[in-house]
Amino acid sequence: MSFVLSEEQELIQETAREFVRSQGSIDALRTLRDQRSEPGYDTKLWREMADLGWTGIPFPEEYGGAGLGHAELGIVLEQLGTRLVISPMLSTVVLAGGVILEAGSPEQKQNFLTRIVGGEAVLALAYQETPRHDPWAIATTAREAGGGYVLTGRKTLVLDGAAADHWIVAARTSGEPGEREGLSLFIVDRDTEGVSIESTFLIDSRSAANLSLDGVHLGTDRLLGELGSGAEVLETTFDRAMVAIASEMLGGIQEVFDQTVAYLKEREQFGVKIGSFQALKHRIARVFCEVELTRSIVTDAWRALDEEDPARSKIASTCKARASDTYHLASNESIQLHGGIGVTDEQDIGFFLKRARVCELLLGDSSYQRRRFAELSGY
Amino acid sequence: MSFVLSEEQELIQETAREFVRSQGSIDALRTLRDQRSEPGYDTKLWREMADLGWTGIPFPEEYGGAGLGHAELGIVLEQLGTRLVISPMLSTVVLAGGVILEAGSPEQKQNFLTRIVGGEAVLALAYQETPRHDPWAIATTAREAGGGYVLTGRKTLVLDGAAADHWIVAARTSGEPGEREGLSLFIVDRDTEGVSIESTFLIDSRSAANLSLDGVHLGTDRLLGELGSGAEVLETTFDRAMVAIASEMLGGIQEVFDQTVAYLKEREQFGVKIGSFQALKHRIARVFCEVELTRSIVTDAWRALDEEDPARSKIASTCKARASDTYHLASNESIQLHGGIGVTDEQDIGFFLKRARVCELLLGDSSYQRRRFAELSGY
Amino acid sequence: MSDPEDFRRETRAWLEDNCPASVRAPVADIKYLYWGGRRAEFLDDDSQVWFERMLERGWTVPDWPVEYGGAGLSQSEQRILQSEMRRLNCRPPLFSYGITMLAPVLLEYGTDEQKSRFLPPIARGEIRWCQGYSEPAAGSDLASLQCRAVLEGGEYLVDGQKIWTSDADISDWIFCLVRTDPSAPKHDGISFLLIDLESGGVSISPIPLISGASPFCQTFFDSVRVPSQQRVGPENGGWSIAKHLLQHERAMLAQAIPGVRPPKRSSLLDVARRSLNTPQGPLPDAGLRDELVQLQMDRICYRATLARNTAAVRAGKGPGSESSMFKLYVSELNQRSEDWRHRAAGTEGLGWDGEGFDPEEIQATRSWLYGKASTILGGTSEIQLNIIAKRVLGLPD
Amino acid sequence: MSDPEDFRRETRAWLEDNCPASVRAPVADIKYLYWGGRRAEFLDDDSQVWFERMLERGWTVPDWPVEYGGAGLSQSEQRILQSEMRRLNCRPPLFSYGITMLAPVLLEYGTDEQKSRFLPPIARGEIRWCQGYSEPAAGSDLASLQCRAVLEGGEYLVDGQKIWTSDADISDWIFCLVRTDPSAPKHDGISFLLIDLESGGVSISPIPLISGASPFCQTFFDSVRVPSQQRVGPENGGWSIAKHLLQHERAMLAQAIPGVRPPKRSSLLDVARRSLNTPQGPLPDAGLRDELVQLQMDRICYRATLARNTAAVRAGKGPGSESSMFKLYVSELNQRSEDWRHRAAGTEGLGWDGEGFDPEEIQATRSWLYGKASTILGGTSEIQLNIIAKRVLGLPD
Repeated sequence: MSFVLSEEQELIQETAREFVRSQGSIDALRTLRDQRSEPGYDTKLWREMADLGWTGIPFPEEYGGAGLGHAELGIVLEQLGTRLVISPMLSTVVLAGGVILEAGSPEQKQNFLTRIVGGEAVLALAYQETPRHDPWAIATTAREAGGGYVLTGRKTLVLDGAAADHWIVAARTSGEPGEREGLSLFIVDRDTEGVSIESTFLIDSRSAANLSLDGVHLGTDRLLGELGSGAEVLETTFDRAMVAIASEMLGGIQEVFDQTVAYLKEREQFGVKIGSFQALKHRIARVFCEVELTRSIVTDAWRALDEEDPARSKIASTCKARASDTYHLASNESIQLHGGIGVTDEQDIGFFLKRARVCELLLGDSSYQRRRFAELSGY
Repeated sequence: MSFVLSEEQELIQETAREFVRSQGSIDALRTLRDQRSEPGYDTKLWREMADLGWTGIPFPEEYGGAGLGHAELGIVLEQLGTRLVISPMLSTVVLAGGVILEAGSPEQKQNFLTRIVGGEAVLALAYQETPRHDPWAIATTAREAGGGYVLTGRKTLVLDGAAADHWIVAARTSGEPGEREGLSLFIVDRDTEGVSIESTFLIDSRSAANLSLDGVHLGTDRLLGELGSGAEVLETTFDRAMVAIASEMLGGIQEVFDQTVAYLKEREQFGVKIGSFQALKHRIARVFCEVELTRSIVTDAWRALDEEDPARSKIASTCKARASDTYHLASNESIQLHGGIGVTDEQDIGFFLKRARVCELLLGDSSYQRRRFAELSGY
Repeated sequence: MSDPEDFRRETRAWLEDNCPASVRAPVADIKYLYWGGRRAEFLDDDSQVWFERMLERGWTVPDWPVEYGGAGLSQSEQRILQSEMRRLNCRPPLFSYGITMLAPVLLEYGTDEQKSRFLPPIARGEIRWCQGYSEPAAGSDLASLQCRAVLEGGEYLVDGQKIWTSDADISDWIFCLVRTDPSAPKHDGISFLLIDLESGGVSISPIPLISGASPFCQTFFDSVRVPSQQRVGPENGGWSIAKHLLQHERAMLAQAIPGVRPPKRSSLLDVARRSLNTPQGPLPDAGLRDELVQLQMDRICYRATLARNTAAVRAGKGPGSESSMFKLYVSELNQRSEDWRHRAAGTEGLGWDGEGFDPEEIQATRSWLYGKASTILGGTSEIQLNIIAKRVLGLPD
Repeated sequence: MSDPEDFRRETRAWLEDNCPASVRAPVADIKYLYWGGRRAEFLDDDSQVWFERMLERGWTVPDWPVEYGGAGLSQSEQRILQSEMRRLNCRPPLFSYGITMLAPVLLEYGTDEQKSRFLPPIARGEIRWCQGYSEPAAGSDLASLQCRAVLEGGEYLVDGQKIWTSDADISDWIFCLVRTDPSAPKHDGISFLLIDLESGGVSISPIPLISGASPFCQTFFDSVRVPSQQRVGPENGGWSIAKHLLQHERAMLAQAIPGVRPPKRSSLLDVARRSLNTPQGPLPDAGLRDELVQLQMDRICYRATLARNTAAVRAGKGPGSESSMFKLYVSELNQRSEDWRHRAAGTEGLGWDGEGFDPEEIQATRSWLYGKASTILGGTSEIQLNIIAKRVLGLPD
């Protein structure tokens, strides 16, 4: 991957584009929102996505995966972003699957990755505890007891957490909230005693959960990776997930931008197309620049991850910050330039605006990313 | 003072406006720059300003002053700002005079304030030591010795420091650089042994100095105010000086803005006045809003100081931050909207741009002011 | 006319005797006031008692002539009544667009017959009115409206569509701008019609916004018959009425409505303190902290501008040009504040409805979304910038 | 044509033997290259030796025909020569607007006589050329230029004024756009003239900028006589030449000039570390820190955009629409960086000249001020935005 797609990548892109187009407009999302049926996504669609091999993109062939890179995953997510397709790709493939791929034992990989690839299991990563992303603020504890662990604590914004068959829970086996050290990861099955689920419905019409862990007993085989090494696993996974989310955002950004340009060419006021007003031209031209910069940094981040560029964490933060800011700008400018119709539910922009806000806050908004970038740069 | 000028204030404003207009364009400033004669300002003009009573505005009648308020001082400074008139008003009346008024003994006040009011002495406040405003970073020490003090250290950006008859030097009588406590103020005469002066010439064509104090012996009568109470005196003075600088800035802002609007109405390209281009209209209308907000907060800051509003420090920081940002915006937009001619020395804008930068950095730029505001607000 | 002090004393005494205690407190939203109309319901019994007592004195519309249901109060009496009501925190007994918007039009442009027919039911709260100005293709360019009214044998036949007709679904009549001469220059072919929403051919559908349900509706007219006596002002003379109304509307949007006080919300700082789990001391997120300062400073500067404007007006020297920026700046500042509040709240603000979220947070989220309309409705920010450039700065077209 | 590998070997050997060691290093500024002209001076003796040796081989303008002073190299030979010169870090022996701008015009539009007369002195560095396009009243709207040239008996009489004529005060001739038909539509009345600056009636004055002295001049023409043989292209056909030249100029502005490398400056972070007295660890000014990150992130995104563009061009799929933003974005980004650097430096950056300031800081200050021109010269940001809106986004006029 070096900015220009290979033939194979173009094929993946084309397949994803066709798939998304065949779903029609984002009315499917409107329906999901208005019906609010469990599990919060279209299981038939998810099945099709697995059949297309998307659930296996980043996983090795020995688990049924395609052994492809972050570029290929990003290409698919970008297309899904253009119509805001809801699926457990992020929760199951990118986050939970990423953690297992990074830290799982051979048995754990065999067991979970194979089922993820096959579209047979939905997994959710339960790490967040504070309203704003702050990964080391984890207070949930895992106390060693009786040849296993006892987990106690509370998790929030567990994406697809109500539908998940398994949760990966980050808990503290030592240290204090705020410390990077002392975190460990555990696999918790759905029906485990002591877990209670509060299903929540988000502004982007997606489902998440709050989990309460009240003295949950786990065997030692439920530990994922080395004891106390959770932070490194999470960091690696978060870098990848930030880029994955940014890829989805890029699709939404381009779509919102294109719709806005089209509207400027179509809408008349004062006897002329509103796109002929110079003040609006200059504003949308500024948005254009931001969209192009976003596309560049997302593509560069795919490269950086796939090449294991030593600067990949800084590039991932840059990518997430830029995508957040551009999605915010593009969706807000879109509403303003659409005028009254822009604030109606009938128009699609509101859905993009809401998704933009969720994506912005996931894994840290641009204020967080800038702080992280400065820390990674040593200043 | 409550936003609308009293008759007396209007008279002061009119006098100042006429005085500044009678100086003609800012060519006087161009001449001062190109000739670079000592003392760095026009002594005849300074004499006239004293004769008009401006050097005495904030000082009590017992020292020959007018006993007026910050509003009256601000009204004069605003007018001086419209033509960037160079004078020691800031160094002598606002900063050094302000410190003496706040902390001086009756004898010190009698001695120095009377001469300031009469236009007979120029004084400079030597407090800054670091490139960016950081008032408690003072490392200059004043050691008690032989019934007096010995000062050692280095000062930078001492406004009118090369021309001054006396310097007020802030030095540390206890504590470490960075601590608010332990600062004391001393009056140092021009020819005192151990002081060396490096005269510097700034981008705004004004003069400042670096001072080296190399074991400067002072008697106890040179202490200004209580030992160790320098920080409070400086803080009070800085609040007032921030508003005074902002008043001058307001004058410059309004002038730059008015010139830009006039140019938009006059300059033709593509067969029409460039002020008819909607993109430029919207930009200048945005600048208009900022100018109006700046005028409001400067006026409100006069009120806050004169009424000793408990929120005056926060208002002063708001005022300085807003004036800095607006001057930056207005002067940069002015250059861009003037096009090529805007970057020539022949146009006046460059002088305003340079003065804007100096004013911005004096006593803390908006980044500093925002931090201070947060601290004053307890968050 | 009675002595002002007598009037004040009597008014005060009457209000103290007659205004039920529960009505002496503001409501949280304008919708909880009593709006009247065919389907009106009172918030509670006290509101009804209060309305009926005030109605009896002509004090639902105290400055209107007695013949139309008012009390014929002079301006100074009206001000005394208002100040006495404020003193006791009395809510207005009746609030409606009929009173605030249509009545001034009727009083200025209506025939005697129209006034006698339409004003008393407004005063008595029997008919609830809504407005019909904008159309899907006529937003910022309102004068390009297309809703047609063709005069045929003493009746107009109205066809077309209106949008942003607030509360149309719970109103009885609508006052409308319609095109009566399509061949004339756009400002010269518009008339002002009063239409009963129960007429055949009218249909109304609410407009859900990105923030959820809203008071806005679309109103469709399909060959609706409207007697020509229901036209206010001359045929094709509706635009001057419209301009009058729009100015009035803008002034109203900037005013607080007596008797309404939105519930106190957490301050921006409180929101950040909660989501950053930092009950006191410096906020650990330097970016959020800096943005919060900027918002607070901007609000200080804006308030100082309002105060400067008020002082200038009081001193007979204003309003100055600064007043042209109020709508633009405050709508954008509020939008920025809402956006910051929502972002700072983090995941707390991500709930749409249902379990797991604090109702105040859900409300803040809706408010963030609803606020996106504030820079559009009542004249977009772009229109405001055009106005500043033209009227204040005098830049050429 | 010789075998490429032979040519490369021979070229390399010759360069190694003939390029003096001191010329194998970049200069700090374009002005230190050898520009030729009547008043030319060499930077040092080695530069002269190098120029004379290269001139002898026709390698001051290697791709020009031999008859005009070149070496007649093919494109591939030219590329080999360039790559071998880069390998040794050889500076170009001669650099001038005659070579980069006028010669392409003469080669395309000039008569044989014009080529024979004007090209060889350029190749030999005898005549230094400057350009004359803009006028005080013709900036963004260049085609509205007013400098008049009236044909009278085989000579043009030129009256008018040019601005931004870089280096006119040290040049010998100027190539100029002049108006030869004031009655025609503005693009159709322009001609392209070559004018000796020693002609009677020419006067030149340098333009001081807000950053101090500058290479820019104003050039005035007061009844200057110019033989009609010095018109390139047809009368009134100058606009197509102008467009050609401007595109060429924009492309050049975006390229690095071989042999020139500005001295290494302190990084933005170094500036902040110094002025905040924080040799390591977190910067204590959270506002500055946040702005620095934003600048660095913006540069990373911009570089990624350049790389994406290059990759697309290489793959035969570009340039994409992203290339339309380069000039706009990089000039603004550099301007923001310079501004930040200057502000972050605090009082260190407040010196104009003289004592008390580090020369690098004085330079940074001048650079900050000079950079204000970057969003104006070569097409203002506003013009770039118009271009994006029209050509890339296809928005209507």
